[in-house]
Amino acid sequence: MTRASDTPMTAHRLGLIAVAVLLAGLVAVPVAVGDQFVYHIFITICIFAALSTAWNIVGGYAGQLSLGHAIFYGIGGYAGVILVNLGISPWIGMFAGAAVAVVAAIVVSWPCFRLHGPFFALATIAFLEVFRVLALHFRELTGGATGLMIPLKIGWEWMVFRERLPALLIAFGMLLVCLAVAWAIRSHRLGFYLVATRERESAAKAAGVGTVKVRLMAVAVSAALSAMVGTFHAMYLTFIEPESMFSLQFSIQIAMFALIGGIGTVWGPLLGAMLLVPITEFARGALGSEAIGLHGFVYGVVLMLVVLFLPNGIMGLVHRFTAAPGKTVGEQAAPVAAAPRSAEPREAGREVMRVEGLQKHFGGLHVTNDVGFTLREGEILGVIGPNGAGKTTVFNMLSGFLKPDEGKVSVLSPSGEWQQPVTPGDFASIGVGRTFQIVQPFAAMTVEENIMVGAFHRHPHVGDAREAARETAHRMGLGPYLNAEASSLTIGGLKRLEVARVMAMEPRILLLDEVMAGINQTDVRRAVDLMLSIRDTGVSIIAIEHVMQAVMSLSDRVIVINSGQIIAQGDPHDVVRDAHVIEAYLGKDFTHA
Amino acid sequence: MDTFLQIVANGLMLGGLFAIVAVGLTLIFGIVKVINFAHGEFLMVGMYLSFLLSTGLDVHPYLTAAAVAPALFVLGALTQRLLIQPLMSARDEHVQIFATVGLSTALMNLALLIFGADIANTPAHGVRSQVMLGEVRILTGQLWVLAAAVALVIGLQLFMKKTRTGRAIRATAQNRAAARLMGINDKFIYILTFGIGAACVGLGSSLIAPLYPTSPTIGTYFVLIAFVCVVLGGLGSIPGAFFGALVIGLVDALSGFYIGSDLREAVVFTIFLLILILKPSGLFGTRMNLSHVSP
Amino acid sequence: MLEVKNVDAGYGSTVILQDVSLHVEPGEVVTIVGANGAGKTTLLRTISGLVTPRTGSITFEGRDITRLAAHETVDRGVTLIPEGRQLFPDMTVRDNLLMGAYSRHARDYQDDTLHQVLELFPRLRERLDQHASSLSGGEQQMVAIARGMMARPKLLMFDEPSLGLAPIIVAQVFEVIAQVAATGTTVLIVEQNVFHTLKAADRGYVLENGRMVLSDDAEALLQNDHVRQAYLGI
Amino acid sequence: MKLKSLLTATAAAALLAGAAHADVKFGALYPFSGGLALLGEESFRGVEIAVDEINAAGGIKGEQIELVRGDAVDNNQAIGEARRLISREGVKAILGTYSSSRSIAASQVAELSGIPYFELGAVADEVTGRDLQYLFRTNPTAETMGIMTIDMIVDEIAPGLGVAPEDLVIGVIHEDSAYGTSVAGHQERYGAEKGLNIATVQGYPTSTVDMSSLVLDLKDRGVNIVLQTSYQNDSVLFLNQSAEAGFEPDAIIGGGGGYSLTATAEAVGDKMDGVLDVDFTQYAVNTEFTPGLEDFLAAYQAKYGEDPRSGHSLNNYVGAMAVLEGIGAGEGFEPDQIVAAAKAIDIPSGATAAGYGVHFGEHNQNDRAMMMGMQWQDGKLVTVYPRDAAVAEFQIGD
Repeated sequence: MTRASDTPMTAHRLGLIAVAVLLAGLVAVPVAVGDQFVYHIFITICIFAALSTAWNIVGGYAGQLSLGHAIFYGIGGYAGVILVNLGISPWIGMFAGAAVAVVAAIVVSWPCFRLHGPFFALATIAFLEVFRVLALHFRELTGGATGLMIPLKIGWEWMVFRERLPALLIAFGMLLVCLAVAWAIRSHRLGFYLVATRERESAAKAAGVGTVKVRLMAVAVSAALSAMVGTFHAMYLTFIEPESMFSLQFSIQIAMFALIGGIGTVWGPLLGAMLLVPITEFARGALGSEAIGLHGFVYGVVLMLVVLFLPNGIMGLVHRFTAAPGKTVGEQAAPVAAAPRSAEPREAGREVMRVEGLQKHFGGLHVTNDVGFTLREGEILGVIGPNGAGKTTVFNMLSGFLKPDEGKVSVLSPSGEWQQPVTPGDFASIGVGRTFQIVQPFAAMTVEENIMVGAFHRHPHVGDAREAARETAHRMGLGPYLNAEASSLTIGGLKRLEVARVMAMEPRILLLDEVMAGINQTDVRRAVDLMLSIRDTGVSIIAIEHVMQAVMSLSDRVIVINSGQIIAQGDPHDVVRDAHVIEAYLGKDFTHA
Repeated sequence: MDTFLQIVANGLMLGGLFAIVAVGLTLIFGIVKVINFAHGEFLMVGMYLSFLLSTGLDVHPYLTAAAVAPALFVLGALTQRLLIQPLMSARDEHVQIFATVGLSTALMNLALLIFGADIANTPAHGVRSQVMLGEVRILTGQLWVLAAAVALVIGLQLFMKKTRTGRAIRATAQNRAAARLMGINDKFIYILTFGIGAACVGLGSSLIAPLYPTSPTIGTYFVLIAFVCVVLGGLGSIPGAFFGALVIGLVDALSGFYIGSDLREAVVFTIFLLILILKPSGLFGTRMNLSHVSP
Repeated sequence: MLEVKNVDAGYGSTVILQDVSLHVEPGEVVTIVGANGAGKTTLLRTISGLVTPRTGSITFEGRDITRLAAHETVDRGVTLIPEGRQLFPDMTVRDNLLMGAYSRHARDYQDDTLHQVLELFPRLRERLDQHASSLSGGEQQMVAIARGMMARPKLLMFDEPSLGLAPIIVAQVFEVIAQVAATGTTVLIVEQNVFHTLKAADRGYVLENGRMVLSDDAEALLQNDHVRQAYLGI
Repeated sequence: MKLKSLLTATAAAALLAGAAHADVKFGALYPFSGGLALLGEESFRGVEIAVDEINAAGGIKGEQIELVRGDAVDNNQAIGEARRLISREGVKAILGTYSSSRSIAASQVAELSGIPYFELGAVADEVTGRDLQYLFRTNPTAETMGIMTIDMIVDEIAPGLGVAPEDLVIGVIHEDSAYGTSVAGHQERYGAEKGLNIATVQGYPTSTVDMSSLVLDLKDRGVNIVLQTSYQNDSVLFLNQSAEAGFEPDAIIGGGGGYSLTATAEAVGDKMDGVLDVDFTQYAVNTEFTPGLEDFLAAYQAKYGEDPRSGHSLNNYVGAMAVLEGIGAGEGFEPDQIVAAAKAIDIPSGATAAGYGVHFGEHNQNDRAMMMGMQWQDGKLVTVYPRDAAVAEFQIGD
């Protein structure tokens, strides 16, 4: 245990030292060499690394492949140059540019969030083309195709210098800012939420993540940073034109540095730019004058080879060599036995959820027909019914994932008022947590991080959330696997992780969708005990189950759904004797068995 | 009125041109589910092949299709086998996009290396002569392109509906796992589809070559427009891509005249964005293949 | 006929099946029962070649099929009717059925097989030109079974054939399975509906948590205490 | 620490290696790769021939000239290469650049470093419009081109057609990059000054595949003189689609680019006949007005084994000759000495191979630079304007 946690710590520290050395080198090398051209290369590295790092917040963390990021870079550049020509310092201009870029980012991204993968990429390309054409068209503002120049006013105030060091320092400073922001996002709640949203949007919603909101925040931050770098680069170039500021080629390049470095990692874009910019420059020098097109050809071929043989980028390679020897997660420990059930008969609590007349149609199919029931505080309500009877559909309506055609779901808020939540976020914040029948782990996160996504709901600070997540993990028997990737768990482990994530939200009403399925008999018994102990803390539970043994011993009441209708409800032992239930659920012949 | 009719005719002809490029793209995009950024470069390669063959052998460029389409089929099949297939299982679908971007860059620069930046002229062999429909003038070459696009769409539809292989392609697109259980070799189907998509653009390039001067960058303009047509028509729908292309051709021609030729691209891409955002299944969309769009 | 020996399998780094063995003899109806997530579907996917086992071997009619791709397994005469039907929604019923006869050994008999299959499912004859997605759940399951039979399988595997169907339809499905078995086709069924499937089967296996825990005659399993308690709720 | 010293050593070695032979170094900054490479390379050849000629004659101030190439493939790269030439190679001045935007970006660097920059080929007004101390331009500009086009209409075309200039309906179309936009802007402005009727000014993307709507628009407006500033692909498209739409203006005047290239003429066939063109001096010109042109052609043939692909090499040659000889006549190679020498250059019109003289006036722009008016006659681009450089008569009207 100590060794396992030691190794990554050391590797982590070594990694930080390596990054610090690399960053120091970005300034030290040009200063030591003292050559203008070397300065230029290193300034270019800083600029690309900064842009790529900013891109990575959207393209990597949020997983939205933007190929139009030059929009924001261009806006920053134009804002800076236009304002300089009006006599306003670029130090102010860059914030103006950032502000405009944030507005543009929200306008561009809001309608595109329904789009994923290639469609999102195409949409961003289209936006970029529109911006470029408009920049060409509105000459009064942008100077049209002939572009805009800045007056050569020298000095810090204008970001224009005769010597190169100040420009390098500014570029380096911007890179540090971008890296710091990227690092801060990744290691705080927003970063967890972004990755969770990228991995499983529905599970993130269920964990109370405002998925649209966090993505918009990511886009806004990324756009603002890109715009600020754009302002500086425009000052450095002293001349801008639509062709180079709103260039698809440039956008692709920014994304490519991140890809080659390691998409979604904090340091990947930096590594990508540090490796590729010098190679590109020298390759251009060596090959560019040999024959027209040779350099571009080699560049294209190298890009294909990198994608084929290094799909996880340099960071993937780094991880392969530094990661602790892969632990195979075999049998997971069972959940710790819960406290014995209190012998006292519990009093039926007050009502906490009212479900009235739910109707839902899919096309011509009537999947939910007039479903209504109530749930009391500290009660376990079992829901059974054949596969396809519509149980999960009901669950989706109880958690905001589906809107009922008719009927309503009311939940008693902690302050004692009846409310009717609408979105998954509403349900989460009023205290309704749910699991999914098909487990939805955030595959790229560790077990601990998975649970933290839930824990953030109550504990906005990383430390507290981590603490809460660990505690929940131990309670759920996941303690030994905190640092394992979620994808390495067995099905049983994943089921428990699913429950742990919801438990970490500290819900008042818990919706469990077949959490017992696929776990062995001993574990079922322990899981039953665990659920009872959860119930005894005052949490109300609605559980869809197939494992009859569990249903019988767990439920205070049982609802049987068949073909979208409630056909029986009441005491579990009475319900299984109900003739309708036996016929519908167990089959007619069952009675003769 | 005459001018208007002429613009409409020009738009339809332009649509035919876009269609013959877009049909292959919609196959690849819709069935293999890969954005092929190198599609424009496939067109460019085809046009250079047409140019070389028709000037070298002194034959009509249309005849070169017999060699160009199979050559492009091989290029497409190799692309799928060597570049896309190894990435099919990659966790991140982004890498496929970058792979095709790399291919596009490499092909474009290869052409620059071999042919230089100068334009190459495929002899027109009479396809630039005109047909008059009333007051409306149309190029015979453009009519042939449109006719070929219609024939291609009908031919592909028949192929997809009536042949065993065509059905296998559709089945693979609709449900890959089930298709494998039917004994369909899905990898082979993808290679085949990519090849057919590339062969379509190969056929197109032989028809386009005598109409337009060939240059290494000719594909870049076509490919973005072709994506617009494909999305407009509904991903993977062959007739959809055709009608999408006609719509875009008309929009392009009309906006070029009534709005201004510098803004026509902006108009086309704005329409594209509206479709993507409001009706991502496309104007003529079927229900299939929208796995990339969440509800 | 089919022999699965000590198979481990899973997805990515997730292990689902551990040391699973089973055998099926010609003409038998064998069932594998177990809870949701026990690994039943993975087992069928492994046999049919959609999942490649990490260790262990699978032989069919004495020939090793452990590492064959799915389409090659179909050629050998092993067909899986997948969970949730998995029809081709935008194709007609006829085209769906014809896809079933895609494999090389079934192609040449396509028309004959279609005729035979339609004898077995007369309802489908009226539906031949409808899109598969327009059918009811029960009809879709019939199409899925018919499509499976179009491959002229020697071994036909069913994954949860009763899933999402009304009880009366479930009964029909099992009748059809019995008819299929009567034609001499060997049948392997995976089901949650333990009672029905054990009634229909000759032998059964119980899969729990990725491991085989029981194997016996179907009758015996129905009387088994563990089975009765865990799966029948009595 | 090790890495740093290693890098320093490598950089120093490179510096030494570069500095080994040459007596005096000049930078040649052109787009050698990427989309502009064809004419970038062509421009560079002119400079190369000029340097060969000067070196053969003993160099300048007794020293041989070495050209160091820099590849200005995009703006950021232009800046980087300018820095490399200045700091690593220690060039005394930079010659370039063909592309206006690269020139603007790179010359800012030179200005800040205090190194003279001689522009020999880029036409945008902004190059000299910035009033830089160390930047000089020998070649004619977009403004020259715009003015010349309009003058040609007023002086030759209108009389040739037998109508008053203000009765002509003029359509200005241009590709939408800096080049087309700025030329078109001057045509519009100067045309209005001359009282011409300019019916429309329209830009379009260079990469366009269809210009039929634009052609119809011109036809609809009754345009009879078309001014097009374009590259190759769009020149071909316009000429083809005009003919196909039955649009037959009385005159088409191209602005350099595609209109000066033989490949364009081959692409459109006899539609090119009679088309006019305003551009840098080309080769079918009255050599009495352009002394040294034949020698240049011979030198070009000898060095590259083919005929020049465009007039870019000639103009860069003329500019480089004037500048380098001017520097040779000056005090030395310090920046201020070079600037002083450049300002002293005074070559009269009709004394260079391009016909125009060299004298840096306001903003350090060569105020004697001029373009030529040309016409495609029988498959050849021949000079027709101004009259003293002409080798053929205007063919206009019937």
